Formats: sequence, C-alpha cells, structure tokens
Amino acid sequence: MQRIGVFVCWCGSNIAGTVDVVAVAEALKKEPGVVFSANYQYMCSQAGQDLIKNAIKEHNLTGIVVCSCSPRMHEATFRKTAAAAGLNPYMVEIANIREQCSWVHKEMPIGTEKAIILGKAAVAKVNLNTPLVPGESPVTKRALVIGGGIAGIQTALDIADAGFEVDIVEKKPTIGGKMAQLDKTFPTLDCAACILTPKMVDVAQNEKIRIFSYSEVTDVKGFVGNFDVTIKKKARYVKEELCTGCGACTEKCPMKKVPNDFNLNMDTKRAIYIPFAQAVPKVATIDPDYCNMLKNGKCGVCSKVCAAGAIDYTQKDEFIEEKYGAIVVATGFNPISMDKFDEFAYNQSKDVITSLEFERLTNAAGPTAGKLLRPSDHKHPEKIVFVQCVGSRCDACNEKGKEYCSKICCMYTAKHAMLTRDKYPDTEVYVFYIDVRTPGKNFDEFYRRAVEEYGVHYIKGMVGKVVPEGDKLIVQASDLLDNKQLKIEADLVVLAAAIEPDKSARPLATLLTASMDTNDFFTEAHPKLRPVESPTAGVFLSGACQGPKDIPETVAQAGAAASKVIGLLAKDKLTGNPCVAHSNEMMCNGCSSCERVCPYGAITYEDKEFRMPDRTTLMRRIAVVNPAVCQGCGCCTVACPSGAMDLKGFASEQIIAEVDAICK
Amino acid sequence: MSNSKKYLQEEIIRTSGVNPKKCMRCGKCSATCPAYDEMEYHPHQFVYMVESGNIEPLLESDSLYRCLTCFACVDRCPRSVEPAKLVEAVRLAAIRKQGNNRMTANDVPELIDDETPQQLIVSAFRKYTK
Amino acid sequence: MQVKEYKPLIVAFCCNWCSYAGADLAGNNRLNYPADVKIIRVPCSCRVNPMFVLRAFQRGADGVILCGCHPGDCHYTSGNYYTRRRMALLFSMLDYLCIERERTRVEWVSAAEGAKFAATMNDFAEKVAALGENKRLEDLRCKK
Amino acid sequence: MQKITRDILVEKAVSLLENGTVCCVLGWKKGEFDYDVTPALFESKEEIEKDFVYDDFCGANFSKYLVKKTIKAEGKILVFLKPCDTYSFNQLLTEHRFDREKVYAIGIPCEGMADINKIRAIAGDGISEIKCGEKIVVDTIYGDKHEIDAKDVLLERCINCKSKKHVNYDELLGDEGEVIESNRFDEVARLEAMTPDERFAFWQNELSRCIRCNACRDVCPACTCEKCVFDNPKSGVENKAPANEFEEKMFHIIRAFHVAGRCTDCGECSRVCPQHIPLHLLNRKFIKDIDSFYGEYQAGAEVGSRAPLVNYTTNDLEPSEVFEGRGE
Repeated sequence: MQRIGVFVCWCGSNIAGTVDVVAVAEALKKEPGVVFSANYQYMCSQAGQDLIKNAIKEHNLTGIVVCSCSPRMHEATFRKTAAAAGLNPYMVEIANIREQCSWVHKEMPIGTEKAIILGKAAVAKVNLNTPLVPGESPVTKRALVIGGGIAGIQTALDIADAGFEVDIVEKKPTIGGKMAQLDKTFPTLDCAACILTPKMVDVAQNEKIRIFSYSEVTDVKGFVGNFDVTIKKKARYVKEELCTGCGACTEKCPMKKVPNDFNLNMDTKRAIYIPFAQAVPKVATIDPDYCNMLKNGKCGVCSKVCAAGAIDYTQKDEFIEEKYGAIVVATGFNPISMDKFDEFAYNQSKDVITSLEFERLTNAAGPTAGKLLRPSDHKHPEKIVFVQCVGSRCDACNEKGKEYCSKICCMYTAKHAMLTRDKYPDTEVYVFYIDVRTPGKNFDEFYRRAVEEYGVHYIKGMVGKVVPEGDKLIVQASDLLDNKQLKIEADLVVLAAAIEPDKSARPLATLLTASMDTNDFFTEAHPKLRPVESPTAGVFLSGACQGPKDIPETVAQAGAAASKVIGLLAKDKLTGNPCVAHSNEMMCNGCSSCERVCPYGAITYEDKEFRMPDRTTLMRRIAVVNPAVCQGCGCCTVACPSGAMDLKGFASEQIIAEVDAICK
Repeated sequence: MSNSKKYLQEEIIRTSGVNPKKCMRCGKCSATCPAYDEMEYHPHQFVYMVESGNIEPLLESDSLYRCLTCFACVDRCPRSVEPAKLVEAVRLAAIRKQGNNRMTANDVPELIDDETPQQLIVSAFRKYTK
Repeated sequence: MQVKEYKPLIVAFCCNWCSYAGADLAGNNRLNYPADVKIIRVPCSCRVNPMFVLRAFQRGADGVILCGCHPGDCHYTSGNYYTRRRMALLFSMLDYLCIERERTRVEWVSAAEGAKFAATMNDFAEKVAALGENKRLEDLRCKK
Repeated sequence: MQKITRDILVEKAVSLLENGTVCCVLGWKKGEFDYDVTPALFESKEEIEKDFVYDDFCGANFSKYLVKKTIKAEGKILVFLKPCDTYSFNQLLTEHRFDREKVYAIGIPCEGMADINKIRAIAGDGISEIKCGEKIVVDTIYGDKHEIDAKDVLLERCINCKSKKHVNYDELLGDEGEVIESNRFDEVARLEAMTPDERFAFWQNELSRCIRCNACRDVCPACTCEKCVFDNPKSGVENKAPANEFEEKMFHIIRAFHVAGRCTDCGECSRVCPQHIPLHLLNRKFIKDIDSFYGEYQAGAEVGSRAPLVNYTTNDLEPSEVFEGRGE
C-alpha cells in the first residue's frame, strides 16, 4: 500500500479565490492511501517545496499528489523536489486545479467540488504508480552522412568543425552531387564549381572526415546513439590509396564509347574514368560493364600505363561495419524521367532536353565546352523554348508526374533564359509558365530582370505538343492572356522536369525505419518545429531528400541537421524518457499489430523459449520494445489485442483508475 | 448565380463526372487542341466557364460542335480535369434543352434495317432520349 | 422526495501536447466552461483505448470526448490518425447499439486554441445535458 | 463437380499419415449427438477410420486450433479447410500465430453447412438420429421421420456465403470456386435504417439473453490471445456474472472491436452461441463501416495485408463525419 501525501496549493488567490483549499485537503485526506495532507500559499516557492520535502521524510511518503497549476508548468519542479527528498520523481502526480478548475469556474462550491474530484483522480493514479528509472545508453561519438552532395558535404563539415568524426557514404565515385553538374547558381550567378569545389577539398583534407565513395549502406541495426551500419564499398578495380589521379589511364583506355553519365550521356568517356577534374576523391574507377579486361580478359592497358600500380582487376566488393551515434540522410533528388511525356518529343528529338542537360550544355566543362550548341547538329540555336512545370503540380491520379511543386524550376529557368540572352543576344527565348513562383530573397527581382532587362518572352500558357519537322521543332502552345494558340518554330526545347527523391531513398528508409510520405520524401518529426529530424530518433534529414529545395535552403538545412547531430554527440549518455511502452511477454501474441502502428520502429520481435508448467519448453514470437527508441505515445497499447503492451506512467490500469475516480 | 444556372452547372458536372475546380489554368488543353482555331471558346475557357457557371454562351456557341473528341486534352491535362468530357456534357445539355426528344422507343423498330449497324441506333437512342 | 438537479458528467481525454495545453490556455484566458467536464491527461489521443471510453460510460459518464492534435500535427506524427479510425468505428458501433451519438465526440484542439477548447466543451456539455442521463450503457451495480 | 465425401477425406488423410507427410490430422468427430460434431486430433489410421466424420454439421473452423497444435506437433498437421476457413487461416498467418511450414492444408469445396436449430424447428425436439446424404434424414425419439433438403436449413453464414474460393492451401480437392457477391450486409443495413428506439429494443432483446458463456470468444479464430482481456483482472473488463443486460453491451462491443479489421466474417460466433444471439451482426457492422469508410478490405484475403485499424491515410473520414449523410 502506498503512503501518499497530498499538497494543495493556494497559488495566492488564483486557486484559493475559487476553491476552498482547506476543504480539498480535508476531503483528500480520506482517500485510500493518503496519510498526509497539507495546504500552503505557494507550493512552488522554496518554503512550499521544503514543506513537501519534510513531509516526505517525516511520513515516509511513497507518493505525492500536488494540487496546483498545470503539470506543464511545475511538474518538473515538483519531480525535482521529490527527488531531492529521496522519492522517485515519477511518484509525483499533479492535479490541475488552476488552469482547469479555479480559472474557468466562478463559484466556490462548484470549483471546490471539481478540485476534490480531480485530486481523487490523481490519488487513484498515484496509488498505481511505480518508481520509474530512465534508461541510459552510451553515445558513439561519430556520425554517418549518407549522400555526398552539397547537403551531405555541408552537414559533414559542420559536424567535423565541432570536433566529431564523420563518415560520408556516396554511391558515385566522387562527392559533389547535383551541384557539381550545375553551371551558375541563382540569383547571384556565381559559378557552382567555384563555390562547391573548395568545400569538396575541405572535406577531403579534414582529418575528422572519411569519405566512402562508390559505396552504399546495406544494413542498419541499433538505435539512437548506437547504430551498427554495414557499408558496401563497391569494387572500383583501382586501389584508392595508390591512385594519384594523374589521369594517364583515362587517356589511354581504348574503350572510348562509354556513355558519360556526368554529362547526362550527351558525350562519352572511357571505361576507366574520373568523373570530372575536381573530383574528390580524385581516383579513377573502372566501369565493369565496358572494360574489356574485366569482360573478357583482353586489354590491360590501364594497368600498363599506371605508374603507381594502382589498377587491380581482382578487386572485390568490400563490406565495412562501423558504429555511429547519429545518421544524417542526404540522398538528394533526380529529375523525373521524361519517357512518359510523348507530347514533348523528348525521345524523338535530341534537341528536346531537360534543364539539367541544359546546365551541362552551358558548362565550360561540359560536352560542348560551354558553347550553347544543339545536341543534334551542333548548330547555335536561334530560338529556344523553355517549358515549365513538366511533371510538377499534376493531379494525384496522373501517372506521369508529381503532385507537388518542384520549387526550383521557376528560378533556374529564369537563370537559363537570362544567361542565354546575355551571352547570345541574337537568340530569342520563350518561357511558357503557369505561374512564376519566386518567394526567395532577391528571387523576384531576378525574374523581373530576365523579363525587363534581358527581353525574355514570358508567356502565360502551356506547351501542348512539340513536333520535330526538318531541323526545327514546332512548338504548339497556348497564350492564355492573348487567348491564342501559338506555333513557334524553335531550335531547342528545354523541359523543366519535376524533381523526385533519389531511388535509393525508399530502401534506405526501410533500413532506418524512418517514415516517408507517398512521394518518397522523408517525413520530418514535426513539420514546423522539428524540420530536420526524422521521427526515428537519431536519424536526421538534410537537403532535398526531405522535399524540393534550392541550394541556399539546402545549406541552411544541412547546418541545422549538423547542429542537431552535434547536440546529440555532445552527450556522453542518452537519458531516455522512462514513460515508454513495454510488453508483457507472457501475454504477447507476437501478432505484429504494435509494430505496424509504431512511428519510431521501436518494436522488434524475437522467438523466446518459454518453460511450461509440465517442464516442456516452447518457442513463441514476442514483441520487444527498445526503450531508447520508444517515445511513449502509447499507440501500440491500443493496437495490442491482448493488452500485453502497456505504457509506463500512463498504464491502462492507471487511466482506468482515473476514470473510475472521476465517475464515482 | 441564379438557381437555373446553378442547376445547369450541377447537371453538367454530374453527367460529365468532371471536377472543374481541379483545373490550375495551365492552358495545356488549349495548347494541344487541334481544332483550336475553329473554336470561339477554347478548351480552357470551357473549363473555366463551367466552373463559374457561365454556361449559356457555350450552349449557344458553335464551338461545341468543333471539338473533335480526339481526347488530346484529356490525355495531356496534368490535373486530370478531362475537358473533352465537359464538352460532351454540354452537348448533351444542349440536346436536352431542346425539350423535344428526337427519338422515342417507338422509333427504334422503324430504323432497324440491314444497312445500319444496330450499335449506332442504340447509341443514338441513348443520346437523343435523355 | 427531493429531486436532485441533473448535472451531466463528462470525461475529456486530452493529449498532453496540444489539447491539454489548449485547455490550459482556456484557463489562462479565463474562458468558462461547465465544471462537469473533467480532464484526463494522456500522452497522445492514440493512448485512449476504446475500453476507457466504455468504462467511463459504464461507470455513469454521460458523455465522453477525446481531444488531440490536429491531423498532421501529432507530436508523435501519426497517433491521431489511428485515433481517428478507432473512434470513427467505435462511435458508429455505439450508435448502432443506440448510445446517442451526441454523447461521444472527437475534437482536434491545438495548443493555441484555448477559445476553441472552451467553446467545444460548452457546446458538448449543452448537447449532453439535453439528452439527460446516460442509461443505456451504464452498469447499475457500479453506482452506489 | 466431385462431391466431397467422408471416404475421400479419410483416404486422403490416411495416405498422408502413412507416407509420413503429416504426423496428425485435424478433423471432425461425432459428439454426443449426430449433430454436434466436434473438432478432433487424429494420430493413427485406426482412429481416423473409426471416428472421422464429414457431413453437413462440420461447420467448425480449424484455423484456430493450429495455433496451439502446431507448437506441440513434431511434424506437419493435416488440416481440411473450407473456403471460409482459409481466410481465417491467412489472417492467423498474417499475425504470425503459427508456422505455415508445420501445416499441410487441403482445401475442400463447401456447399454450406446445416443449422441444427432450423432442423429442430422442422423436426421438433427429441432428435435421436440424423443421417446426411442427398437429403438430411432426421429420426426422433417419438418415431417421427423427416426428410429435409439441406438447402432449406443452411446456416445463416452459408446463406450469405462471401466466397467459395480458397485463398491458401497446399492441395485442393474438387474444383476451385469464386468470390461471391453476397447480401451479407443487408441485415446490418436493415438495423441501421431502424429508429434508435427500435434498434435499442432489438439489441436489448438480443443481448439480454447473453449468459457470458464466452463460447463466441472461445470459438473465434481471431481471438487467439495468449491471455484474453476478459480473463485479465487488470484489464478492467474481466469476466463477471451478468447482472443486468446493460453490461452485456460492453462485453460485446469490446469483443467485436478487438477483432475489428481482423474478423474474416467466418460466422463461428453466431453458430456456437447457445442463446442464438446474432453476434455476426456486430462484426459485420464493423466490416461494413470499414468498407465504406476506408475502402473494401477482406481480412485474410492475402497474407501480410495491413489491417485497417493498424493503418491510416491522411485524409480519412473524421469521426464527426460518420453520421453525415445518414439523415435523422
């Protein structure tokens, strides 16, 4: 049986003005388990807290009820008070007789009666409270960043800057991501490489950062502070530690017809390649699908020309296991496939391109060395049509596109149009738009400059179809403001393709038990207040894997994610919330209902051997809650058909006791 | 909006199964329409006029019969609004508005001969007896 | 014999993060609602087992209301979505068994909606009071 | 179509037992009377040939027995599953309640099982013997003889059969059937259309007969909990002798809610209720609501499907919208 003390606070006249605190204290004294009751003017004051502490010691109290203001106000205070007196802080319950009683009722008898009932409910609950001790788990002081684009780079740099070790896992042979493929960046028009490559070098030179390039995460176990991650280092057939990146092999390799994915297959590379001059790590990689030596054992040129002796045709995929305290997802985005958009003739004409392809065409390191030339005949285009919202803002049941706005297209299209007009004033540029969305710093000014200073023709309307005719592209479009249908003979058509999360995101989310929305963007723990955290503790989000973002936003979010990681890694131990779910293994059916509703992936199953009364044993599948991951929402307790799952601190029995006390 | 206008609008939305509110006014339907130049009201205007209940001009307009029902607009609309279905619904409304059904069940036997495909008669009957 | 004035008994389950805070805000702003409403704090509306609702009715509650974060704003990301399904089905079943549908309600109240909390409770208490005592799902043995 | 007879099943069972494919057979056995056929575990050829029964009273759904039996069995268990049983079978697999590897399932077609209460209504009390064949032949202790067409005395659940298709089996005897468009929700709709007072009177009449014997729970293939809440003093709803009819509502709402989204509508609860309470009307109410609120869902149709109550969409119906469009 508990020995409960009840402490009724006057809160000056805030409570005492409407509630007869003496009567409440007297009434609650008669409740089962209550051995002491008192009232005081300000229970939260030092004197009030001392009164509680002394009572706990003097009367050997095992639990206390404080009838006072909202627990959201002083629950923490009174828990500390109890702890100071040697009582488990979770043996404290608050009856909210201020916000939910004295302040909302006017008449003393009514307020008093309700305060007594609320007090009784709290006493009933404390009677069933058990001391709770928060679990502690150590923190591995190293972070993993998955994805080496600008988001991953910035996050890694910021974490390393705080003195923690970071590993970047990048599936491509180099870090840099999409930003490395861009030419200039809006709205300032500084060159992407000029601002990105120094950061890439910083990453390479930072002692705290390791880069696993050409690698993938294949398994994740554990939980916040204690992740066990398996990383697959794909065989690149080049010893990373020996390769100097001199590039001799990439010049001598006889296999020249390999599509160059870095230039979006608009030109070719060799079977052994370094994606671009500023690649980090600057190490060659052999494409096994094209290398003659790997395919049929005939060639070996690269190994002959390599002075460092770095070529290793026998290299195998390598699996590395590493421990991490925090994981940052920075898997980024890709433009969607244009295959389904027959109307734009993307697959029929080489001169219909996506905006990312346009970036490469205008990039000095691109397939045309920065000259804007048509892919088909390498002539200078005199009329260019840009089409916005291709595959963005589609209806949910439209199979071609995405429901969301891709956010970055309005600005990069304005950039492309402006740069084209700047460099080639004789080129006519049309932009077909539905809306121009420019809500960023200096964004609308930028778009207006494209129109007003550079003479880009912005036409409200959409392109209906593109038909290749001779060496021209006939663009049929509507001009909604002029109520006309236009036919433009264009030389080049640029599609602002919607962007979507990288395909690797979905399987990664499964590994991490991190939740995703229907578009495969990672879900944040709270859309407003916790935008860079996944609901799964210890997993953080950086960049476009969480939603479409431009570079400034990505960098801001990357820094925010880093600061959250630093906050986590700075702790030596994680103290959990003790009010977590736990499963009674004797009653558990192992049916998986709880696991399905758990937003945190805190529940796993194991086969456990039970000894039966007749000395036989049997194996049964049972649920196990990881207290370090559980956040204590209690959803599983209701999903559980047998009632095996319960929530500490808010147990079914306790809530029923409160219901009974109120309904008595 | 007057009640009769509202009724007409509801009828067209119901018979077409189209929700014109889904339209985001991109104009791709009009951009794609092969009969655009022959129309007084273009596909995107059709959608907008139905949405705003301004349907009488459509009923009067020749545009109704210029639509080839090629369904290019239906295919390409990013919002799945399906303008051609609206055009068809307004056509039906024009027929109904005339009040005198052009065909009754009694007319059907007379029309059956070896030449005319019976499916044609059935669809004509469906269309002109509503 | 003296007839005791009928006062409805209403149990309100409030989630800790939104609705309980909303109720506190109603208090801060001194917005009145009937004292018949007694609040039980739960971490999330999804902690409320239909059995608790039935238990309250069995013990003589005249109305039961659940308050949680607005859909999409759940502190635990998805709890209230499950609440929504569970309670939609439970309430439909109670109606099927002829427990007046006005006796049950789910309302989404954010931490900023003190006024909504008070208005909701006033409205709910009024509707329940109009129905009179809950006789149809009350275990008479449990009342002394 | 091949008519499934006792002999076919016995032959099958014996051959699988003798060639070692299975170590025991879950089948039906005559009870005290011809019509109370009970499930039984057979371990030898002799037992099977002596006691195995298959006739119009073999309604029992074996799926549930697999939970306990597979844990103990050394080898595979042979089980005969009617189409409706296969749904429960799948649902239990979804919930990991038994190891599929330890079961050899034979699907058998079913034309519906007989309702002894309907036979009693025709033949009266004192039934001494029943023979099932082309017709159901009933003898009474008063010397009466009745020949009844099986079609006239089908169980309610068989009249409203939802599927003749087996959704899981290792081997199928006879022909595969189809999922059927049944009228099983008509009665629920009829109740919904009543005035609240009429409906209250209906349920009060039905539920007041409940004697809390727990037969409905014990037979339910969805109620396989290691410990039932009704047996758990800490759950707050533990078993109590019924004191008044109001309390029974609690029990039946909780029972139906616990299996909501998991109930395959096998109809066992109503079949076994000694007080003839139409319990399936509660379960079907949930199924009907789930279908109309969240899209059609048949529990057990496929292994691993996500039950509606452990699932959600962001634009689900609000509880306040449940009654919208239902007038009043």
